Amino acid sequence: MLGEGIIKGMVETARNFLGSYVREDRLTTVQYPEEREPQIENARQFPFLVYDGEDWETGLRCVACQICEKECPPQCIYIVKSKDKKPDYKGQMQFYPAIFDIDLSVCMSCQICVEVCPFEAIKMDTDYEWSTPDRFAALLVHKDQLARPNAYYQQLHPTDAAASDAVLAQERARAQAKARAAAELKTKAAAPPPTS
Amino acid sequence: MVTGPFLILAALILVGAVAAVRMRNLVHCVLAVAVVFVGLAAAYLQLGAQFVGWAQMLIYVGAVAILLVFAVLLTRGGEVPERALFSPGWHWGVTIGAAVFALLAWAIRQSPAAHPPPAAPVQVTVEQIGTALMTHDVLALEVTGLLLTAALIGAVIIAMNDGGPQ
Amino acid sequence: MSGVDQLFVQLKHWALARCAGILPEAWQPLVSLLLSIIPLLVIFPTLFAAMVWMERKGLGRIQNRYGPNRVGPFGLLQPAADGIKALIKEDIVPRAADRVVHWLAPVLLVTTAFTVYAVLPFGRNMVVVDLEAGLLFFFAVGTVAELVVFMAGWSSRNKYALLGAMRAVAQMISYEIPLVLSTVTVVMIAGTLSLPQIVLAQSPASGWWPAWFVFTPWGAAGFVLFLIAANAEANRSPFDLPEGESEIIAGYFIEYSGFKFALFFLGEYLSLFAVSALGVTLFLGGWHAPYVVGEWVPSWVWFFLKLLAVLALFIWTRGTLPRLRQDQLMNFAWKFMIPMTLINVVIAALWHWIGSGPVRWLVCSALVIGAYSLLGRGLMRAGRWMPRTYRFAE
Amino acid sequence: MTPLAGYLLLAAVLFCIGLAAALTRRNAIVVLIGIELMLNAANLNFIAFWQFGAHPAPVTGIMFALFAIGIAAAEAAVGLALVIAVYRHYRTTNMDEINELQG
Repeated sequence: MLGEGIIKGMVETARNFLGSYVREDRLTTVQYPEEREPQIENARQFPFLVYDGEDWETGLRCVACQICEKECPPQCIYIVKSKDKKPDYKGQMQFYPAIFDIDLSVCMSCQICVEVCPFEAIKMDTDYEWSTPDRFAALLVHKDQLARPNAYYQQLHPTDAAASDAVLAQERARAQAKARAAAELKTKAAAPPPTS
Repeated sequence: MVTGPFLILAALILVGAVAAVRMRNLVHCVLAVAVVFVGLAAAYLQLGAQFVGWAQMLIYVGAVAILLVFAVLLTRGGEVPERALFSPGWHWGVTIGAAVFALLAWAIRQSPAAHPPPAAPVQVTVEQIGTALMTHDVLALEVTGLLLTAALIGAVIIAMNDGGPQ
Repeated sequence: MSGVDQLFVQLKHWALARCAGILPEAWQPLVSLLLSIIPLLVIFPTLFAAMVWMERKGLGRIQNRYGPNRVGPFGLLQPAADGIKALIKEDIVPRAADRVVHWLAPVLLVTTAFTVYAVLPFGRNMVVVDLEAGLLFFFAVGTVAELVVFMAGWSSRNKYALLGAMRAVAQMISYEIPLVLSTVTVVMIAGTLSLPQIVLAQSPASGWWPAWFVFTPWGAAGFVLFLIAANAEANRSPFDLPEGESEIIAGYFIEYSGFKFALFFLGEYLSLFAVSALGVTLFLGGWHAPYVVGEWVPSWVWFFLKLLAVLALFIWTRGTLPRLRQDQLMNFAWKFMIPMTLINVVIAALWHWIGSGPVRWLVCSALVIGAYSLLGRGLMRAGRWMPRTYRFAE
Repeated sequence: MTPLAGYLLLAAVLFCIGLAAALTRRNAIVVLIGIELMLNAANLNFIAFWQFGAHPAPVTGIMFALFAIGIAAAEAAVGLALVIAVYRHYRTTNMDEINELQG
């Protein structure tokens, strides 16, 4: 009969309307600034730089190899390599970025920089509240704003962080084993033959 | 004695009428003629014919003006024509119009019927009109209804697309 | 009781008496008219603001969200914020537009929307002018809106605006006929075109059945038909094809911005209120209570309560029904609404002719239900309103 | 000048404007507008005579005007349908170009 569907629909909307006053699940809106939906683990917004230890300036993993700068599709990364070197987490002497800038207004959150980084130095952040009245200077973030401790990364993406920590630990172990072997070889070479 | 409201209304009607026949853009013509219709409805109200006034408004502004608008748009009249607005023999038309007006004005001046002694204004209620429509003029009403139905069907058939729904 | 009921009438008389000392005698009718009009000019824009708030809140709840709740407590100041925004926005007129007509359209729309309030009775003795042909006046002035909509659409020189205007005009003409025909039944039974008289014809009797026209078979059918036609006349969902945002952006007021856009908005809502008030007057007993017992509540309270109920119904349908297609719209008007209203006129005549008694209830109810089911079945078959099957989608 | 004469003169001017439009304009729709103006002028005369002149019954003039309005609506509908049909056929609404009957 004509009008049956209309009445059915009206009943449904009436249930929605009245139900929204008594049942929480009839309201799907999250009142944003006061409450937020929890982010899923794989969420990604903009990149940040990981550092180990307490001090971000000495602990920064980035060695200014500039692979990410070259790979970045919208070319939002700008790196200037340092003149001097400092030891990295393996104790190896490496360059470090004198300037490391990311233009967030250009970044498209593609994560390619993360994929290409051989040093586990750049990762994706989940922070999305970057609204600002100044869309040029305020969205051009520098090294000091980008640096985050490894603990932050571990908290953000536990699975990925564990994997990357494992890789680094393996690297470090291999480097240490190598160093130990080299040292042994050296001491062996340096020490005079016992028989002679 | 001619009163101020009448003069204002007359001016509105005449300006509207002249605009309706002189404007280049056909849509402007239709809007101007709608002004004439509204002015005439006001004139009927002024004359005490309330029912006719509102009927005029309902039928002319609500139906005829809209019909004109549709006709203008369906015949692509919304674009301003490049060529002359008036026929080659336009001065003949103007002459005939002027002559008819001269005749009518002379008749109005001469005829005693146009200058009746002041009488008490008539008042007619809607009920009287309804009663008259249903008793004395019922034949005319029926014939008008038949005519309107015939016109409706005829207009639909004339305007129907040739190769349309068959 | 009568003190509160006639509060505004007495207030007006008091003000008029104060003015009489200052102003010359000839101005008396003019001042009286002004004193009647000014409250309308205050109340209905306020109701517009309240309605916008109610509508947004209600639609929100229907769609499982909160609606505006940021500006003021419960978002109550949202209409004020919207108004200020509309006022300070830039007023853009397209270069190719017909400036005079473009400017005239919103002004005329609001003016005509306000004009129809002149004949609506808002309470006992509360009507600006008691015209003998009040109902005819209402429709006569209301038709100007069609021309205004066309003016707005055509003068914008925009294809969407013109399309929207032509859709609106075609729709308003098609639904004007059932709108008028559904009110004809009331005129037949009440025997008058004057709206206060129609309200008086529905004064509560002593019996247990209210005397409102909606509580009769023809009245119930007429009220539903009237509401549907009014909905279409007001270009509201599900009949909002002329301003379908997803199809022709905003229809005939696409090229309007700032305050002119707000005027269009205001005009649309004012005509919605007017047509709702007309429905209340014709079918829901106007300012009358259903029973004599309820008459102690002031008449204007009754009227505005009923008006709000009808408006809530409009919001509810808007939140429920999706937009029709153009052919469905026209099919519905010409194959269902107009035959149904014509049959309803015959039913009302039968009701009058049979006289009182249970026989007329039986006959008229059977006729209404029979006509409805027959026409409904025909429409569903002819209009192919069966559940749709999709060829390329699963 | 009596009020009746004023209204009659107004109607006469309106009638002549309509007549001149019907005779001179090239566009068929404006010709129809002219005819409508002439009909309206006649209606104004009916109402004016009803109000000021002598009449047999109180509602005669009103009846005339009402029926004239109804018939004018029918005339407009058929006339505009004809204009549209002619436009479909000749792709023009210019009356001077539609001269097939002249042979």
